[in-house]
Amino acid sequence: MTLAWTATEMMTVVSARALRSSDVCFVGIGLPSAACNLARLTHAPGITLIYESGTLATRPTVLPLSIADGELCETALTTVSVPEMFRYWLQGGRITVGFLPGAQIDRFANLNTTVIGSYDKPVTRLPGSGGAPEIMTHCGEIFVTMKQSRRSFVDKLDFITTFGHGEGGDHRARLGIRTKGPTRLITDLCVFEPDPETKEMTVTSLHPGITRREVQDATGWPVRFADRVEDTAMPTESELGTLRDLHARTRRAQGLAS
Amino acid sequence: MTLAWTATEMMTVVSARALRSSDVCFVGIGLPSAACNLARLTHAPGITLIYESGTLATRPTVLPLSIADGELCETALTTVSVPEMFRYWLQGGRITVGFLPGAQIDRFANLNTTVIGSYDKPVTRLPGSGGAPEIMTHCGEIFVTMKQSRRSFVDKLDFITTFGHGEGGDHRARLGIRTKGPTRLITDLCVFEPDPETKEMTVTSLHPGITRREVQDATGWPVRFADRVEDTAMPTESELGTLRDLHARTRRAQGLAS
Amino acid sequence: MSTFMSLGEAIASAVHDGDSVAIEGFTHLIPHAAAHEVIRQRRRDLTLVRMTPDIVYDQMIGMGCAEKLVFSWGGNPGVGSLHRFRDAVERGWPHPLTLEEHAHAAMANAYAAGAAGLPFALFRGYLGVDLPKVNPNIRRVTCPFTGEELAAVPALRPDVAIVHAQKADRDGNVLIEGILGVQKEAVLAAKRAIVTVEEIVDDFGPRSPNAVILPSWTLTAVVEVPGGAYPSYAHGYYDRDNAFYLGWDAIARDREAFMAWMKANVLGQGPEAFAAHGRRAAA
Amino acid sequence: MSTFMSLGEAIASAVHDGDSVAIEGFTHLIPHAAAHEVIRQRRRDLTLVRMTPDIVYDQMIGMGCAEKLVFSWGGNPGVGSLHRFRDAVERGWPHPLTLEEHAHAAMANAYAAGAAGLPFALFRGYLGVDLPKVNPNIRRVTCPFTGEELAAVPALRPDVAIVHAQKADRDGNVLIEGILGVQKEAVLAAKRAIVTVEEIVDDFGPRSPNAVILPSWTLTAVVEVPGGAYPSYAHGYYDRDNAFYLGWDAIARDREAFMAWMKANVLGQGPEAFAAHGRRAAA
Repeated sequence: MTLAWTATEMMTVVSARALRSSDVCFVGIGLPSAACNLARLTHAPGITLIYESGTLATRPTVLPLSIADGELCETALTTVSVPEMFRYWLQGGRITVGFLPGAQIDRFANLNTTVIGSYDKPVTRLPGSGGAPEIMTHCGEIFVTMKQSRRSFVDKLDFITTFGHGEGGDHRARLGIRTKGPTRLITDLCVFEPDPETKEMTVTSLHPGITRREVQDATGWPVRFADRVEDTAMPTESELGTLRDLHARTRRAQGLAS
Repeated sequence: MTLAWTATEMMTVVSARALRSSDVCFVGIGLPSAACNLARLTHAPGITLIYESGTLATRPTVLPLSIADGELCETALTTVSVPEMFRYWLQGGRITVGFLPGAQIDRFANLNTTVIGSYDKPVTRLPGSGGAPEIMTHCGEIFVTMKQSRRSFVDKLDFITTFGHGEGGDHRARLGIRTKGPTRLITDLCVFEPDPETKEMTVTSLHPGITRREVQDATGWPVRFADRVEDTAMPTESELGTLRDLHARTRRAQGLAS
Repeated sequence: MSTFMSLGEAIASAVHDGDSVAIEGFTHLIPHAAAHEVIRQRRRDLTLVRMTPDIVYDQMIGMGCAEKLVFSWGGNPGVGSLHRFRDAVERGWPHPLTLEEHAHAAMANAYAAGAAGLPFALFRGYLGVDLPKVNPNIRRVTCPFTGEELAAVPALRPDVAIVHAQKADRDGNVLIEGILGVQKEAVLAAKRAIVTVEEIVDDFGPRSPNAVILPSWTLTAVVEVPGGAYPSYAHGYYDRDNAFYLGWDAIARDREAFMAWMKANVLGQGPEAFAAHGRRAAA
Repeated sequence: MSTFMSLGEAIASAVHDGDSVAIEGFTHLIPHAAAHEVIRQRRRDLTLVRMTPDIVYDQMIGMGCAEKLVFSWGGNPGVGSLHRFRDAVERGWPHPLTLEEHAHAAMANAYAAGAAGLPFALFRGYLGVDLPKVNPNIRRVTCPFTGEELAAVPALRPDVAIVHAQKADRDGNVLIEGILGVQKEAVLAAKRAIVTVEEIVDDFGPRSPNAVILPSWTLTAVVEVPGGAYPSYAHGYYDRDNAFYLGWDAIARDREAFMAWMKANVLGQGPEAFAAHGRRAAA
């Protein structure tokens, strides 16, 4: 079988499908932004998109390059200050789902976006926390999207930037966190969901043509598979078409080759 | 000598004179509002007027009946929310002078606007604190305006709603308050200022035709007079004319008999 | 997600006996029509929350709706006392009223803390005053960096917030302009929120990119009630009826005059009576 | 009270070696022209404060202006790393950079606390993460009502804030529209504030009654610098030059390419070079 889509398109489509029209979504730049807008343009027309730059209920016609492109503000219901965004909207508990990426992730979906190596003498200095620690705490649930590799799916994080399920089990509850945390980890190979008890991220769906062995080879810990692993449905023509149109519009708007 | 002005006009004019064009003034309704706008229309055209309803740099053409009449918003530079007003503008230390009234005052210019009698079984329930406690703490200095009587100028307050100079001396500093507190108490009879050491309110100026005896008779504590007591200058024709025009405009705008 | 409904339905479904209810408005946009509907529906044992209880709370207290008042300044703005409030506090008529009393800074910060999902509000205040002696909900926290003691009050989290605004669009988003008070914070702090509006429009049209808008998904019910803020005012629609406020003093001073006025103007009326005041301003 | 002056005068009088400087902007309205003037005037040992250090801070770090960085996300938005920032942290070039690192929620609340005159900011956050282990300015306070432990960080009180906005009026008041970021809070939190604007107008004209305006008496200097936010953007004036951000990656990767670019485009230029980008948008 010939793959008629890229790994990134697969991740985007699967992410989009997880969203509901009733969701109020805290959108990050890049793949999450593409997924959220794909959902809005397909099965979830009523979805409310919020970017941390303060834009409430925005409906961009092209994807923003940055978290605060003019397009986001011009198509928003309104735009609030960043302190208000973090206080009244995020911490206030008004967001149902947030998207987060990571440079490193562990089996409990804790994330590192701070340093590779030691904090004081890093091999690679990454951008840092941004909004992630509190997005993870305050959104109703979190979808994490990352491409899999042994470099990024690690047994132990170099730095816990963002607390997912911690050490697993009831760790979130013990810290007084009442939201669900990471409920899906969507990769280029498969979908993980937390085990109901241990909270270890467990493969529940394999993308078309992907084997368990390929998932394990790209993961730095012994991967757990659910008792029943689904086959991820292939991207539909409509999903791929809408997504590609969105990217083409975006490239044209940015003055880049289409 | 025939008094060509009312006691309220005298208080208003004296209050207005105490304001500078560079002041940023937190304005209360009633006499303070009249005084601040009189100052703006006479010697202090650059004065910045702020009402606790959120109106910044407002220039009403008529006096508001309430703290949030439409006129205040329509003539303001902009209008912010009440939480922002109390946080960024008042507590933020951006106001140079505030006006406060009281139902009762003591010799250290502490104020009561809560109850006459006991708190649990009041003889008279007054409106309460409003913004006064924090206005008194956060403005650079405070002018108190009240008509004098033994009922209101009392030896001991029934309730300390608003802390002026407390028990006097360095009491404000001991509580960590860095602003000056009440620097003038302007009444229908005279002007009090705090003694530099004890902070007891001390008469520094007598209004035209008023005797020390009259001041003492209207005060519930033994009044201290400064070593040198000035004669308050009479209201000028210009001051009275401007003030009366302002009140006449206000009455016409409210649909009341001029 | 907000739902358009009648005022009667909105109050019946969202306001229950014993609820804490914040009917807010800082002189501007006070939801008189909605408060009258609460009175007509005979709600009891309410905890009324408001920075500046004025005529509508005087009416609700006088009609026996309130068991408790959480407030920071209770008066008829620019006029004087609230006589029904005083009668309840001073003489227990129609029944005693429990007070939880604050200063404005505390209430404003407490609403903001509620909107922000925090358990308490932090501010510099209540120094040297007596209110902390009679209100156990005023406490202190110490700054972990400077050692300074600051004031703390619990976040306000009313069961219901009721506010009035200028416009809703067809999706149930609400635009509010002018003197904003603590309305946005009250709505975001409350479990349920009812907004009455002057008019429902297809689209808000050209506006500031930073317009103050309450998105539909923060609201429980949106009700079109033209004139619903009268005798307070709606910026861009109608002015404050200052004469009404001056006249209220005499009505509220006397229990019988008050009851007669309430019968004639509230119990025997509906929200449509406000429409006469809801004219659109020329500007 | 703000004073109109040239950019050179404003920076010379308000920004001193060793100051803490917040040059803010959340992708929108980033004061590139003002930052370049700070570089040209060879300021040293600055503590740079910003939620989202991007290209201008990369430039200032690379040119040796900064001794310390207080930040919560350092990257080229939508593109990738800040190579000058990484070079300073990973290899100490041109000299080591001290970091005080936070999350966005902490920085946003810390600016708001600074604007509000509070010694610290309170929020629910930093749960279960490693940042408190490397930043002693992250502490805990206990809610005196519920016992919940909340995060506390010191208020931000920079010596100078520098922001860019759309318009100033003749009195030196400044109007800012669109994505607001933390600019208002940064200005109100700072001891001194410089604002560059696209244009000075006689009067702001018709506007929302709740327009976001920084009154003149909160500002130290107002400077007209058309295009001064380029390659970021000014809502209503010009768009973001995304291609510049993409192109910066290659320039900043290489120390020599970086230095050559800075000589040609910053050291050898003045603020007037930005005017070409400052066209008024058709809308």
